[in-house]
This record gives sequence, C-alpha cells and structure tokens, in this order.
Amino acid sequence: MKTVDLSVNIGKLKLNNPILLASGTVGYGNEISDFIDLNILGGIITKSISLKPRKGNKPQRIVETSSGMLNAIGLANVGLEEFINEKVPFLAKYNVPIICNIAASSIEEYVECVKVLNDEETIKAFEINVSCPNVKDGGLQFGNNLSMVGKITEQVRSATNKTIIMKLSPNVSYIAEFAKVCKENGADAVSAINTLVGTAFNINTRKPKLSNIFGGLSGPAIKPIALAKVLEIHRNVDIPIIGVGGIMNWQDVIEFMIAGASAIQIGTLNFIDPTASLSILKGLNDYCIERNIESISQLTGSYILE
Amino acid sequence: MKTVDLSVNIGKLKLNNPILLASGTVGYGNEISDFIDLNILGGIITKSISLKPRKGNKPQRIVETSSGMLNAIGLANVGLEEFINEKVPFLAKYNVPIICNIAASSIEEYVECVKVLNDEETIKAFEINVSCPNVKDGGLQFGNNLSMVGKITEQVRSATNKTIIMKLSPNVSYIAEFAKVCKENGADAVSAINTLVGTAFNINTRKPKLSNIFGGLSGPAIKPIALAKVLEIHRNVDIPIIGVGGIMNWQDVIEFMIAGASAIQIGTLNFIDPTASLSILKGLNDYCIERNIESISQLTGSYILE
Amino acid sequence: MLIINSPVVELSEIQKGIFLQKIKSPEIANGILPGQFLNIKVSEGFTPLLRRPFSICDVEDDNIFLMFNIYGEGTRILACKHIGDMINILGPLGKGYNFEDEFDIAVIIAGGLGAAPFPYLARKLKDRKEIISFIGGRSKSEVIRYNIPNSLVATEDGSDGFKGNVVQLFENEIRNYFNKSIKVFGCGPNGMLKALSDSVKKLSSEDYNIKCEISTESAMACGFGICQGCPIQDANNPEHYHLICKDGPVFNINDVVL
Amino acid sequence: MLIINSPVVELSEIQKGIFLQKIKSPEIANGILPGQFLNIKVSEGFTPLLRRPFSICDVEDDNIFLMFNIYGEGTRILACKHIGDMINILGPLGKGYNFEDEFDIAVIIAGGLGAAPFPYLARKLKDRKEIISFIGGRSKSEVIRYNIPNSLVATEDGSDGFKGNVVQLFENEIRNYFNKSIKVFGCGPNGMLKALSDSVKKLSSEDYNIKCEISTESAMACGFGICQGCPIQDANNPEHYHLICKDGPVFNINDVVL
Ligand SMILES: Cc1cc2nc3c(=O)[nH]c(=O)nc-3n(C[C@H](O)[C@H](O)[C@H](O)COP(=O)(O)OP(=O)(O)OC[C@H]3O[C@@H](n4cnc5c(N)ncnc54)[C@H](O)[C@@H]3O)c2cc1C
Ligand SMILES: Cc1cc2nc3c(=O)[nH]c(=O)nc-3n(C[C@H](O)[C@H](O)[C@H](O)COP(=O)(O)OP(=O)(O)OC[C@H]3O[C@@H](n4cnc5c(N)ncnc54)[C@H](O)[C@@H]3O)c2cc1C
Ligand SMILES: Cc1cc2nc3c(=O)[nH]c(=O)nc-3n(C[C@H](O)[C@H](O)[C@H](O)COP(=O)(O)O)c2cc1C
Ligand SMILES: Cc1cc2nc3c(=O)[nH]c(=O)nc-3n(C[C@H](O)[C@H](O)[C@H](O)COP(=O)(O)O)c2cc1C
Ligand code: FES
Ligand code: FES
Repeated sequence: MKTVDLSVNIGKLKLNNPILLASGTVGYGNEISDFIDLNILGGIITKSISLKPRKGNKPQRIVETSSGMLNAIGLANVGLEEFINEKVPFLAKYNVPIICNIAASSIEEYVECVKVLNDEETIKAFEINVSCPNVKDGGLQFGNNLSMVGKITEQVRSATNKTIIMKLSPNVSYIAEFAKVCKENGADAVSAINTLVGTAFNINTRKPKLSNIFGGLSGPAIKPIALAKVLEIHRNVDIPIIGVGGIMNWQDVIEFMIAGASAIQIGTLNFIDPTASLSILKGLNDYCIERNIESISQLTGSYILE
Repeated sequence: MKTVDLSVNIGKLKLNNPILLASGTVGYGNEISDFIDLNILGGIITKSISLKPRKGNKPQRIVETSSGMLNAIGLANVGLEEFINEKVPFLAKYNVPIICNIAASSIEEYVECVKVLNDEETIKAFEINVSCPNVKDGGLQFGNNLSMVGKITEQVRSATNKTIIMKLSPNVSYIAEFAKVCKENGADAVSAINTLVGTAFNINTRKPKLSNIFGGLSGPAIKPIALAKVLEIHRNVDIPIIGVGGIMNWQDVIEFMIAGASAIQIGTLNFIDPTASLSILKGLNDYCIERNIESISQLTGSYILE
Repeated sequence: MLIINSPVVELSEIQKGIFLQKIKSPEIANGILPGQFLNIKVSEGFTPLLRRPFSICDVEDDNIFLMFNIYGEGTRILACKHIGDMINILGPLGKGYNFEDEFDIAVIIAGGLGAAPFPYLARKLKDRKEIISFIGGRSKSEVIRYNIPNSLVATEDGSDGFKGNVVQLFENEIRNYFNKSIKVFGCGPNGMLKALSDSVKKLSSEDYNIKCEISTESAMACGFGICQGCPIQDANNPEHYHLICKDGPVFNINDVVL
Repeated sequence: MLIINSPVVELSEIQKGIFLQKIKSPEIANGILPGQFLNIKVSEGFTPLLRRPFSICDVEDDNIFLMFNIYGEGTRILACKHIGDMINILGPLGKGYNFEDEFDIAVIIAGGLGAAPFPYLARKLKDRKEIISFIGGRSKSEVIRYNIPNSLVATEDGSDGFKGNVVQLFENEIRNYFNKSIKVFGCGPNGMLKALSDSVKKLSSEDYNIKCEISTESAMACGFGICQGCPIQDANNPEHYHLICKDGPVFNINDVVL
C-alpha cells in the first residue's frame, strides 16, 4: 500500500497530521484519552486558560439548535496555576503537540499567561482566544476591534518565540482584515472560526434559555460560514489558517483544506464521537491515495475558481 | 371561542397579522397563490427589484447544507418596468399589503426606484435591501458600511412618505449600530436578518459548488443568530424590528416576537411548505388564547432577562 | 399543483440499486403528464431541509410510481419507507413532454436514471405511435430497461449491447428512418443531452425530419418557480434564463444551452 | 467508558407513554452501577446533533434497560426503534448511588420519570436491605411503579394514594423509623429534590439518622466531562461548580445547591 504524508506545518510547528482538537471541546485531554490514543492526533488545544481560575456561567450553559448548539460556558477553567501543576504533567506523558489556548480580559493578562507558560516544554504553541463571545467583560470587544487584536498580537509576540496562533471571531464584517493585522504583528497563524453569537428563548417562561442570554453557535450549522471565512482569509492574506467550525467527517476536513486551511480543528464532534479522529484520519489517507496526492499539504488552498 | 387580536403595526403600516413572506422566497406572489389565499397573510414582500432587469448568476445557484441552504441567485429579477406592468396588477387583486423590496448598486438607483414606485397604490411600503451578500458590485459593501446605510436611508426617506424598512445584513460586528443609523435617518423599521455569507466546495472537482463562489445561508441553521441580532437591536435601539431567519413554525414566530420582533418573515420555509402560514396563524392564535394574551403585539420584546 | 400526503403501497428493487415506489395518490395520478415531476418531502421534520424532485415514472389507475437510486441522504430515507408510510408530495410540477403533436415515430433516449420518465410516456404513446427506444449506461448494471418498449442498449464498456454511447447508437439506427417524421424524447446526464443536441442538429442539417424534447435537471429549492434557483440558459436570448422547474424540466432541445 | 453499538432486543410500553427498551449489551451490562447513565446517539446522522442521556434503569444478564417517555425529537426517534436496530451507546457515565455504606433501611423516593434508576438499585439492594419506596406523580397516570418494591404512592391531585407531594408522604411515614439508620435515594424533578433537601435537613435536625443521595439532571453536550456544560453549584464552595455528568449525576444532597 502506498503511504501518504499527512504531516502539515503551521509556521515552524510541524504536526503529524492536520487534525487538532479544538479548545473547549476536549478539556485538558484526560477524559478523551479514555477513548483514543492522543498520540494519533496532530495536536491538542487545551481549554482556554486564564490567569486566575474562572467559575464560569450559571446553568443553563448548553442549548441544542438545528444542526448546532449554543454554549455559554463562560470560560470556566482551572486557572494558570492548577493548569501547570495538574494538567500539563498529564499531557506531558504524550508525544503530541500541545497548544495552549489563552483567554484574558486585558492585554497584560495575555502577556503574563504567555510568559509563565513559555517555559513549559510540553506547550508547543499558543492559541490566543480574542473571540470568545460569551464573556461579558472581554471576548466580544477584543475580537471585534481591529487595533486591539493588533496590539494583543504584538505584545504576545514579544513575550514568546513559540508559535502564536490568533483565534479569530466570525462576528465581524471582514475577517481578512483581522488576519492581516495578526500577520503584520507577528502571528504565525490564525484559527477561523470561533463560535457565532446566538440566542434562544423559552416561549413559556419568556426567558433566554442560557443564563448568559447570548451563547456561541457551533456545529454543522455553521460550516458554510466557517468555510467562507477561511476562503476569505486565504484569498487576501498570506498566513497559515487553521480551519474550524462544523467539521463532522473527513469530507469536511478536505473541504476546509481546499478552501485554504493548513490544518483543522474538531470541536463539537468530540462531544458526540470522541473517537472521530480515527475514522477521519483513515478517510484523509484514502482520499489522498485514490487521487495520488503524496502530501496532504498540497490540498491547502487548492480550490479552482474557474 | 375567544378571539385574539393578531394585528401588528410597523410604524404607520398596519398588518392584520405578523406574518410576512420574505423577499426572494415568494417571487411576485403568483405561484404561491396556487397554494394559499394571499389575503390571509400579514403582507408580502416582493423579490428584490432593480431599475433594470437582472439575469442573475449562472447555475449552480442553490446548495443544501446542514439545516440550511446557500443561495446565490444574484438578484435575478424582471426589472422595474415589467414589475409595474406585469406583476403589480396581479398583486393589486388582493387585499394584502405589498411591500416592495429594492436592490440597487448606487444610491441614485435606490432613489429612482422608490420615486417610480411611489405612485403605485398597491405598494404600501419599501424594504431596502442593502445587505444581499451575493452581488459583487453592491450588496456586501453597502450593508457593511455604516455611513452608506445612513445615506441610503436618508435619500430614500426624502423620496417617499411610505413606510421604509431597512433590511440589515448580519455580516457585521454590531448590527444595532446599523439599526441606529437607520432610525436616525428616518427609517420606520428594520428587517433582521438577511442571509449570512457562506460557501461550499465539491471535494472531487475542488470547485465551489456555487458559480458565484459565495452564497447566502438561510434556514433553521441561522435561527439562533437571527434571534441574537433581533435581541441586540431591541435592547439598543427604539425601532420596530421585523424578524427573519430560520422560522419554521409558530413556536419560532413567538420566539422572535419575545426577542423583540414586531412582525416576522417566512423565507426558506416557503420552498418546503408554501401553506405554512396557515398552521402558523393557528398556532399563534392558540398560544395567545391559552395564555390570555389579547393582542399578539404585547409579545414584542416581552423577554424576561431575570 | 397541490400538497398531499399519500401512502406507499409497494416498494420494489427492480434491479440492483434501482427502487420503484408505488404510491396511492388519485389526486396526483389524475392530473399528471409524462415528463412532469413531483417535489417530495422525504422526512417529517426538516432533515434534509429541502424537498427532492422526482420524475413521474408511471401512473396506473390511482397509483403513481417513482423510480430512484440511493444517491444521498434523501433517497436513502425514501428507500427505507415501509408500506403504509405517508409521503408528502408537492405537484404535479413543470411542463412535461408534448407527445400529441404530429410525428410518425417516437424515439426514446434514456441514459442511466434518465429512464425514469419513460414508462409513463410509453404507456401514453403505445397504442398510437411506433416507439423505438435507446437505453444507455456506463455498464450493464446501469442499464434500466424497466417498461421501456422496443429497446436497443448501448454501454460505454460494451458489457451490454452496442459498445459506445447511446447517442451514437441512436444516430446509427435512425438512418433507417430518413423519410419518417421523428420525435425524440431524451432524458439523461448532461453529457448525453449535449451529444444528443449535436446529433439532432447534424441530422436536421441532413434534412431529417426530426424534433427533440429533453428533460433537464438542476439543484432545486422550491420546484415551482419562487426561488429562482434552477436556471438554464435560453438559447435564443443571451439575457434570459429559463427556470427548469417551471418552464421545464422538458424543453425543446433547441431552446436551451446545455 | 466505551462507545458501542448494541441491538434492541425488546421494546415495551409499560404504561401509557412510558417505554422500556431492552438492549443486549454485555459490555455495558457488566460494568455499570445503579445511578450511572448512558449517553445515547438516537440516530445515525447528526440529527438531533447531541446524544441524549438516560439513566441505567435495570440490568439483567447481558441486557440493559432504558426507561423513557416521549419528550421531544430524540425520545420520539428512540421509541420508534425496531427489534434488531442498533443503538449507539456511550458509557457507563458518571458516579452512581453508593449503596454499600452502612444503613438499615433504604428509602427510594421517585418523582415521575425519576423512577428510572430504581429498578436496578432495588435489584442490587433487595436481598440485603429493607426497602421502602415512595413514588410520586402529578396524577395517577404519571406514577411509575415498575419494579420498585414496597411502594407507597402520592399524587398531587389525589387520584392515586396520598394526596400531596411525595416528600410530604415520605416525611409522614419516616416518623415510624426514628431509631433506624436511613439512607434515602432520590430522583425526580428539581422541585421535588429541593423539597427533599429541606425535609432531610429538618429530619437531621430532629436527630434522625438519615443520609441522602440524589440524582440530578442538566442539559448536557458530552456527558463525560469535556464540555463543562452541566454545572451544579457546590454547596460548600461558592466559587466552585460540580459537573453533573462527571462528579454526579448522583450527589450527597448536602453537597449541591438545588
Ligand atoms: C426534475 C427532476 C427530476 C428528477 N427525477 C429523478 C428520478 O425520477 N429519479 C431519481 O433517482 N432522481 C431524479 N432526480 C434527481 C434527484 O432529485 C436527486 O437524485 C435527489 O435529489 C438526490 O437526493 P439525495 O438526498 O439522495 O442526495 P443528496 O446528495 O443528499 O442531495 C442532493 C442535493 O443535491 C442537490 N441536487 C440535486 N440535483 C442536483 C443537480 N442536478 N445538480 C446539483 N445539485 C443537485 C439537491 O438540491 C440536494 O440538496 C430528478 C431531479 C430533477 C431536477
Ligand atoms: C443523567 C440524566 C439521566 C436521565 N435519565 C433519563 C431517563 O432514564 N429517562 C428519561 O426519559 N429521561 C432521562 N433524562 C432526561 C432525558 O435526557 C431527556 O428526556 C432527553 O434528553 C429528551 O430528549 P428529546 O430529544 O426527546 O427532547 P428535546 O426537547 O428534543 O431535547 C431535549 C433537549 O433539551 C436538553 N435538555 C435535556 N435535559 C435538560 C434539562 N434538564 N434542562 C435543560 N435542557 C435539557 C438537551 O440538551 C436536549 O438538547 C435524563 C437526563 C440526565 C441528564
Ligand atoms: C462547549 C464549547 C466550549 C468552547 N470553549 C472554547 C474556549 O474555551 N476557547 C476557545 O477558543 N474556543 C472555545 N470553543 C469554540 C471551539 O473551539 C470552536 O471554535 C467552535 O466550537 C467551532 O467549531 P465546531 O463547530 O467544530 O464546534 C468552544 C466551543 C464549544 C462548543
Ligand atoms: C433563494 C433566496 C432568495 C432570496 N432573495 C432575496 C432578495 O432578493 N432580497 C432580499 O432582501 N432577501 C432575499 N433573500 C433573503 C430572505 O428574504 C431572508 O432574509 C433569508 O432567507 C433568511 O430567512 P429564512 O432563513 O427564513 O429563509 C433570499 C433568500 C433565499 C433563500
Ligand atoms: S426550483 Fe425554485 S424556481 Fe425552480
Ligand atoms: S455534559 Fe459535558 S461536561 Fe458534563
């Protein structure tokens, strides 16, 4: 049997394959390791970490919608200290790149997190979450503000030599402008997209179903939007893109790569099938073999627009 | 049996009930009149009309997605002249408010359309489409540009005394800013939302499935997003809102009204069930009776946020 | 045009992978013509979201027949229906074949599942006209002969009948009918229709007395003219598209650009 | 924890609207404890998108039982499964009831479908402990007695047994057991659990020897701790939420804020 080179590069970060598990949909890796060998993955992106632990939003945090779900977790996380003491050692046992996602409500907090984590060998890259829409005191504002995103990128860049991935919000007019600003300020890559702002009401109580009122929409419902954002970035900015949003099978992965993604993230799908990466890897391999594609990275941005 | 007052007002426009059929999903009313009596509707919004006929995009124009569909019709329409000569006379036979949706690629074109149509008695209001995402030479730019939307509103306002509804794009950071600018420039109401920009690729040919590359996403997939936009506008701007996006049943209509909509539009659903308004009307009526709601307009913005 | 729930009364697999569904629907049966189609809601909820268009395959008393293969989600659901299950039908839709004009010989040309509309057309024609049919497929398993009379077969790989495409076969055979007036009814993949168009043009230029109507396909949302989702280029006016669902799906082959 | 496809071997409606599904799944049957739950993918595709959590209702040899009513889309699909259909199960999940600690009398308190976990718990307890059960519902039709031993019934409308809520009934009856050590196992709507919490506090303050574990519910996405979607307030630390799916669904009633 022929072999396919599934490895891809995100800037200087080399991944064995393009499959990353998305932040917030895999915790810190321990629960999902009951289902799959983490070493088969391209990488794992940990739940957004903030300087101090965050309790997160009151229940209800989850609402199912047509082919999607709203979440308003509120960035519940164990905080930097416990992350380093309790979570990193577990991840260190694996031979898989760990990307640490960071959420913060000030530029200083981002920088401090990066500085503290910079010495952790296990952590190969940072994904900077400027876009989480469900935290009242941060997320939305940063992610929708071009100059803020530029500043955060710049400051974080000067704090580390590790790979920096800026995770972009889709809740903007032109996402490519944001990708451009990230590139100009030294980011190695961008992730697109985080969730879209949505809500749902209980028509009996007239209350929002989520305690936070607004939540982030994820799942297959948003795939066409995520693909459009990836394509928009790819056509306008020369920066590696990590595609994320509604990926449910290997066909979706190929579609994202064709549209411009160098790697992809699996999010909501982890909740439904934590072993999905296994069958996706097989599907990617077979697709490439059938078409004589030697290296999957050739697919990135290989769209034909007439 | 008790009766419920289902009528609602959009500025000075009085509708017998809150159900409008959305622009582009009902043509000019003739085909759908084979299925339902148009007179039971709150109103009909005609397919976007431009000064000259538009051929529209090449096939393929439609792609189904998870709980949604992408369309890139390209504003195919018969043009102002044929609209007045062939389409309006048909609609004039009915006793239902006709709202004429206008698309244009310059402010002057908007104004000219409104001026020409202003004398048509059948037309009770204008819905100004500044947001159609699939026309390269117009749509996207206008709808995402705050000052442009302000100017269009102002100019159209000065050309007519009829009700003006500005149809807003969801592909922006803060839709409420746009609603505010519409209000300040004299619009009577806003419609929210038009479709979201999306795309899809054929993984065998690597070509976009739509000839236009990008299309507009509609259907139940976008409902949570549309609801969030309606709520955002309602909490920030005092202007009547017509809710649209993913409505599939009467429960969805109630949800939109609770979130702030004075009336709603049925779009994609018309393709699947052109008689849907009938069962929706019944559902609205029953909901109000069960809860002793005398007038459905009381529901508008009746959310309880703790 | 109406929307109606009608029960499945029989489901059979007429050959490997090709399903025939018999639905009792007097309302549709009485009003539909060959070449028209139905837009079917395959499930109760909104998954898949859109209806799926199917040609009317045949009509027998109060019953209608659909012929399909399992292509994707919608047809998979349809193939799993049990007897007694209700199917939500919107139709009859579009303009069918005109088979009442003047001609001596009816020629049916079907490629693959393009066979679907012809059992009904043949039923309508059979006591009144001579019928010659040409049925094509990539290989033997794709050739659908079901209730198409007097047929010759072409397969691309030669596993059944003539080796080559069905339009070639038609062109070879039709030379025997130079002095007859011929009406061709075509349905099949776009490639076949293009070849047919060229062939008909050529034959006409050679003074054959030949007319041709074809059934076309497109992605559709509504199926009845309100979404503008199904354009096909008008051959006579570059500024105009026909709508396949409303102006078609059957067109005179000279009226559209394939 | 594993993901497995297991066949439905029996489906019955044990009373109007209450379904019992027997699934042959030795892998799950051998590893699951009362009060744990399973996260079920009710359809093949992704509609509905998320799995649906169900308590383990009972275990018999290699078979497991689920008990449910038709609530929405997911349970409607589940109720329509035929014998032989495969169910995709993720589990066993969460922490179940601790029934091996010291106590004299096991008290089961179930409200409505809160009865679901108790056939299995009762099976595990039956030869070792005295069991008294209290079953509540709004009216007679909502009372689910299925395989819950030694039960007294309360209905809000008085149509069956004691008129009032099941916690009141429990409180009245338990007064007969002052000098016994009691362990209460509760499951039901949040209102019932709140009342139970108050009742247990009151009885404790009156020096009853009483412990209580309850099974809680929440919307869930993953069911195994990776989404953080199912918080419940820690009673001892205002800065901390437990996760119902992982730290629960069974909690000591004093450890959570209902
Ligand atoms: C007028 C007409 C008559 C038809 N008659 C028959 C028939 O008799 N028997 C039969 O088996 N099939 C027929 N088809 C094709 C049939 O509609 C498709 O096979 C069916 O929609 C597949 O649905 P699916 O859910 O199984 O596949 P999926 O791949 O899951 O869905 C098909 C999707 O592709 C889109 N689509 C459908 N056709 C096209 C196209 N030509 N180009 C691009 N996109 C498309 C649809 O909008 C749909 O969303 C006909 C089509 C038309 C337009
Ligand atoms: C640990 C646990 C054990 C359960 N055991 C059983 C059982 O044994 N038998 C039984 O009938 N039911 C049980 N349930 C409830 C069961 O999961 C729901 O009835 C089921 O999800 C309904 O799905 P549906 O698709 O029919 O309804 P739908 O209304 O279509 O969907 C239910 C939706 O509501 C959400 N949801 C589910 N529960 C809640 C909640 N408490 N609060 C807010 N939203 C919620 C879900 O995320 C889902 O998206 C249990 C729930 C949990 C958490
Ligand atoms: C429950 C949940 C929690 C999430 N938490 C985070 C987070 O902490 N940080 C972050 O950057 N993205 C977070 N995301 C967003 C995902 O990483 C991903 O961008 C998004 O869900 C879209 O991908 P999907 O459709 O494949 O889920 C979360 C998503 C979900 C559903
Ligand atoms: C096929 C199609 C054509 C449309 N054409 C127009 C149009 O011409 N003008 C316009 O303002 N909106 C147009 N829309 C947008 C709808 O009016 C509506 O805003 C959108 O579809 C969201 O509603 P829905 O999810 O209920 O369909 C179109 C939508 C569809 C699906
Ligand atoms: S399918 Fe809607 S117009 Fe033809
Ligand atoms: S349901 Fe996902 S953490 Fe509990």
